[in-house]
Amino acid sequence: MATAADEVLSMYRQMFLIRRFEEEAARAYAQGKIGGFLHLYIGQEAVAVGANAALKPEDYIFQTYRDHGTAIARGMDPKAAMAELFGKDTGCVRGLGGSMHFFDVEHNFLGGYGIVGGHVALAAGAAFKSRYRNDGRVTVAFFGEGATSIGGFHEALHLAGLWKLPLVAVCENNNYAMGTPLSRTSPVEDITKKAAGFGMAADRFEGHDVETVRAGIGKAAERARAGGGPTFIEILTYRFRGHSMSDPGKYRSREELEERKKKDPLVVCRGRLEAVGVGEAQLGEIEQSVEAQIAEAVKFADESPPASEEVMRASVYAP
Amino acid sequence: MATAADEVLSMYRQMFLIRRFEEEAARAYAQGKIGGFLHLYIGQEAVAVGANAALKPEDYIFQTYRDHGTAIARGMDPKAAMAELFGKDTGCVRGLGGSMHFFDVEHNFLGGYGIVGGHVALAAGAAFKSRYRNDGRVTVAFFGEGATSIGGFHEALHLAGLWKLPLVAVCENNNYAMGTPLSRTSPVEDITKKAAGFGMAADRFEGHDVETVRAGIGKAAERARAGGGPTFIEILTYRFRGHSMSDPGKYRSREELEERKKKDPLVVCRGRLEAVGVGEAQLGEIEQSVEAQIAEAVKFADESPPASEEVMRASVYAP
Amino acid sequence: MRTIRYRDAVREAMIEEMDRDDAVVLLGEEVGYYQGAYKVSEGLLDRFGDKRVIDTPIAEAGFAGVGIGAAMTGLRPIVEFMTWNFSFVAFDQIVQNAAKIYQMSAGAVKVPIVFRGPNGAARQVSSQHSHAVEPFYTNVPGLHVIAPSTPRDAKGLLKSAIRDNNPVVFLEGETIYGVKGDVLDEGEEELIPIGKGLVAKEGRDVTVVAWGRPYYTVLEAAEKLEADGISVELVDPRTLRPLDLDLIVESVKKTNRCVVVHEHWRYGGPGAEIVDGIQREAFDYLDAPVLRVTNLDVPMPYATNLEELVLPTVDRVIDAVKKVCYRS
Amino acid sequence: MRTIRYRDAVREAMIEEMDRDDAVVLLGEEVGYYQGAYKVSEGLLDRFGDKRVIDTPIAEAGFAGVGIGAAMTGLRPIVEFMTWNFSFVAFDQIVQNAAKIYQMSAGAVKVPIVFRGPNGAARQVSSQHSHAVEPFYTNVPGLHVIAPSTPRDAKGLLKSAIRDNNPVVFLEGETIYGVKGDVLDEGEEELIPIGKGLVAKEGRDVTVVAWGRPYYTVLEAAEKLEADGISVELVDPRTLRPLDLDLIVESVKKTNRCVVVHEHWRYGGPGAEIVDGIQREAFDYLDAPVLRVTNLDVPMPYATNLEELVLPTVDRVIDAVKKVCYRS
Ligand SMILES: Cc1ncc(C[n+]2csc(CCOP(=O)(O)OP(=O)(O)O)c2C)c(N)n1
Ligand SMILES: Cc1ncc(C[n+]2csc(CCOP(=O)(O)OP(=O)(O)O)c2C)c(N)n1
Ligand SMILES: [Mg+2]
Ligand SMILES: [Mg+2]
Repeated sequence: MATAADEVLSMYRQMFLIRRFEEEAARAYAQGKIGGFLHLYIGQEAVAVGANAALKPEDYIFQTYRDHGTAIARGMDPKAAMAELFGKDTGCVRGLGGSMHFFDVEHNFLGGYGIVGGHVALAAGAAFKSRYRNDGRVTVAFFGEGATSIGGFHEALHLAGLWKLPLVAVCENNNYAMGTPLSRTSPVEDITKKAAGFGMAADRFEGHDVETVRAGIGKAAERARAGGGPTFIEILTYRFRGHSMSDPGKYRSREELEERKKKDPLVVCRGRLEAVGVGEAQLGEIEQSVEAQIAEAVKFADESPPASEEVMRASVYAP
Repeated sequence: MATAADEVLSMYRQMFLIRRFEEEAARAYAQGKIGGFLHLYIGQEAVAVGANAALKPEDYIFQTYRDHGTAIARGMDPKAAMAELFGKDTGCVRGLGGSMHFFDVEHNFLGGYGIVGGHVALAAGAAFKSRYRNDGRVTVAFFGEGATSIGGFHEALHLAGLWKLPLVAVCENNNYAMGTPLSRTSPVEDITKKAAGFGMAADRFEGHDVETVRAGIGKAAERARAGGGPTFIEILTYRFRGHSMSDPGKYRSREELEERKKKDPLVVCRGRLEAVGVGEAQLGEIEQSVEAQIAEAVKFADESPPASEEVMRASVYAP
Repeated sequence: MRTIRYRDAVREAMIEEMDRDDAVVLLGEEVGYYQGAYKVSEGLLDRFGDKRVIDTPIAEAGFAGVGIGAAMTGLRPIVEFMTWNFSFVAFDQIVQNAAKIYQMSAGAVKVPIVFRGPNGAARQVSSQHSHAVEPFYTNVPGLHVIAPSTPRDAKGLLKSAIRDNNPVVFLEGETIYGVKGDVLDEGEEELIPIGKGLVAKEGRDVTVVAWGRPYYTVLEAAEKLEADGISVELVDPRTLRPLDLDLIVESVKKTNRCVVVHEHWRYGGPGAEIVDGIQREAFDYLDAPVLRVTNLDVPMPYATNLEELVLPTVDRVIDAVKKVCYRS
Repeated sequence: MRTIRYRDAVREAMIEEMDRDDAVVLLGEEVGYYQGAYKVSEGLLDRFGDKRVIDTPIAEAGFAGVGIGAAMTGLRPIVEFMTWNFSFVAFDQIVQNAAKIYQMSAGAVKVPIVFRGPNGAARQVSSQHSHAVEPFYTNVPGLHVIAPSTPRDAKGLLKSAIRDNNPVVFLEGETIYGVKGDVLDEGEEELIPIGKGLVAKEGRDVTVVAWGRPYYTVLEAAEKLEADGISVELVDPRTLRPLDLDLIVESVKKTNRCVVVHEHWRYGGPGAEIVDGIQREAFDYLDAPVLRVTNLDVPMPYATNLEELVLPTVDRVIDAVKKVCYRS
């Protein structure tokens, strides 16, 4: 049985893997190997990794277009992830979706979605199925704080609250919707205030400590699994990069960014590990193995065949 | 200057006028003179009349398809209202709209709308204009409790709360959305719980006493006019007839209905008037004049020419 | 054979499929305790219980999305829109999610869901409640769009739709719910294939294409035209996407003339798509331009006298048919 | 004359109209402080302040509805959809309210509002972000639908749209925002009438109808075709609703051949509507069936190699033109 330290260590590895994946994706984007929109998860790694650690493999996850981190935390092979960004046939969705639309049924990662708020009801639907089949699964829906203004968010949580669905609704509040801070998009600064209107349990905590996230999501997942209904969770986090690659991020100061970087989830976690005696050597080893994995992923993506027309044509209607 | 009694008396007259209008509409529907959907306001009269009494003529009102009472309280001529139901050219919208779509620009009654929740944002838009023009007007949006589950309601109030618009959002909670009681459509029994998520002031009271309604709406209207932003008001009311003419109302017991009829806003108001010494004679006189008005309205509608094709064709695009 | 109403045919299809597969559930406003706003789901709550027949709040986007998510994870939901007018608040869910997820998952996840309810004008329900929505949904790859005209087709096609592994837009009609027609006897099962049209009435002189309520308008017009010696062949596509263009073209190649009659507004939609296909595939066979009889291009008015002007009428169909036959 | 980019032409139109009428306001996501997701509204916040240039939360149905309500009561809002893909969550507001209220008030209340933003595919933004929405909005009476191809038309038509008393759906294009073109000099005003098309290039042998991004694809194809001795006349409808069918028919009566090129999915829409009109109005003039070159009937894929297959290409245009000319 894994010790507490081992668990944290493996979470650190996942976060580091996501961080490095995103950095390489940014580089590849600059090289023109990746097109379209690319939304990086850098700064928010502890949310995806902590959440995944609190869930079972059979639980369902739905995410927004900012989906690489969650998919990788869930277990998606970085090779399939990078190949998708490169638009290759070996990508997680055969090059049809790209950055915004990762999908991995094997790991119950049920998609990255591009319409703000539009996927929350889908997650409620998966939870509806679980209640109907009594299959003991929990569904987690991730969305940004920017989604809390839209009707899709309201209707999905209204139904989840009414029907007591096994759903954990996680608002990744990174304080910005593209260039707009929460203060200019929401009448309430504490988003959990909306939970009362859904008759839902609520929780709110900072998201830079992967263990805090794991504990918070864990509590909500347990409640859902035990038939206690849905929970609304607001996680205070931050993205270190722009909204997408095309965003210069003029709307925030360098100071603000530097300040928030002091809470870099990787730094925090690494410090925690060193404190409990995990040595530089062991950490370095892990980081080296991640570097190798990333290098391999890029090589794999580079060398993979392009997306296929037959697959495209065969993916419109199911037999 | 009108005494308190005079004011109540004129509100009683309005409520009685609405009641009798609706009863005659029901009869005409049975006679086949009215088609389509017909949603009666019987039982809720105190809401429309009390609200109107608390507002200025220049204030805007938006209502659902259950709109006769509010339009008449606002000052629409019963002749134009009945003619509209009869599909005549003399109707308030020339026979184009029917029961669900009354409209009366002269009295700033900006329409009855058929899509649940869809008109709340329009009301927020009128309030947006008032704030932009600083014209001191208040906008009141009426909607049923059934509308509180839909996204249009959420987005409109989210924006109104964020922008502190001079809006009074009035939920006429008659406990039923067609055949479904609130308990099966909302995770919260106290709908004002949703107001917290909109950063909005809230109020909640019973709607069978026209004076209570006038006072409650008045407070919110003052707040809005003074720049204090929007208010969410839940008014507990009840409809004595079915959802529409085609509804047998099997979903509620005769006992429940009889119980609620004890709070008939007309009976309550009439009792109040008698208590302050308004005599049977005076009340009888008023009721007679209303009967005459209604008879005249029906006659007018009967004798009016049918809706016109030219008007229909000219009402698609504005010059 | 038995004669039943369209409404009952839709109900029978749901009952048979729910009996046969417990993955099938029905979600919608008033479908349960109220027995359906148009009594289509009458008796289903008693038969299947409130775990499978679910009354929803007024939140079309929400419960459509819930249906889609449930379909992604193994159920086969039937989502009823009280009328299709209310699907507009769920438009994003149908177009962006239901129609796309099979592609977004590269074929890994199917979305077997049926969206159904009455389409088009009822009687005097005016502008916001009288939409014929064919043009909006037929444009979208990933969706099937079915618009049965008769009880038999409604039953056989709804059963196929429920078993189909793709999202289906199923268009019924408030004004034809009461129409009676033959269906197979109890116990005899019929699955009508999606994408296959039907020659509803054979004729020699002109092909008329129609579905839904106008189907009956055309039958009435056809009788009168026979009296004038004009023989009408009525082709009912039954499914609008995918469209059985071959069947239509085949008929036109025989009659050399065609009129398309539909309730949706004239700009675009199946009406225009059918004309486009005919002029392309039967160009050398056409003796006259293909004409269309459609709703007038106005929001539906309330008054009966005006509503009758707006909808395709028997007279307008007769005029159009005579015109393509160069008769009058 | 000056040469400016499409995006600047749109901005100039907004600035000029906002200068002239303080009832004009701009609402949308990131239109203010961020200067517009595609920099179309760059500088407007500084110039007009945050009372008239309003950043909205992500609530398209909400702020579209707010715009409509404001238009009903005297303002002339411009509502920007960051892209038209996001208009689907506001579909009900546009179809049920914006398009209907003039009728619902029997002409007493006008709804002068412009909904604008980029339409169609950008580059590799895949299935949910690549919709060409013409088919959805052109079907609806009460709406005007404008899709300018050039900077000059974008400026002149947007100015007309803002002054028009009806709701206007104004379709721009992310991939053509950078296109340069001539517009009148500062101070010289041009209002291009809604509903009038343009012969963008005269030709003898075949009429090609195109707007938006495909307009440029056709120009490129036309050059290559000249080399093969085929002279293309390019007709740009500019406004899709109301459609300038007369201009198209006039051209076809001259060339006797026509190809319609568009980005929206093939089923229905303006593409099919135009074909319907031509076969009806120019039946005796057509030497070949009218053909269409459209997006393939699939959700837009991410990979470039596939996206290029899906969009109308120069080669597919050339093939279609040769086909209607019976050449190859
Ligand atoms: C309905 C809709 N409107 C607008 C957009 C454009 N858009 C994409 S991401 C985004 C900001 C979302 O911010 P948030 O929800 O906080 O998520 P984050 O990007 O911060 O993770 C916007 C406006 C969209 N995708 N969908
Ligand atoms: C979006 C939408 N969905 C469904 C309907 C059908 N419908 C009309 S009224 C109604 C019930 C509304 O109840 P409530 O909001 O409580 O208002 P009330 O009728 O009680 O005044 C429903 C479901 C509709 N008009 N709009
Ligand atoms: Mg955010
Ligand atoms: Mg109610």
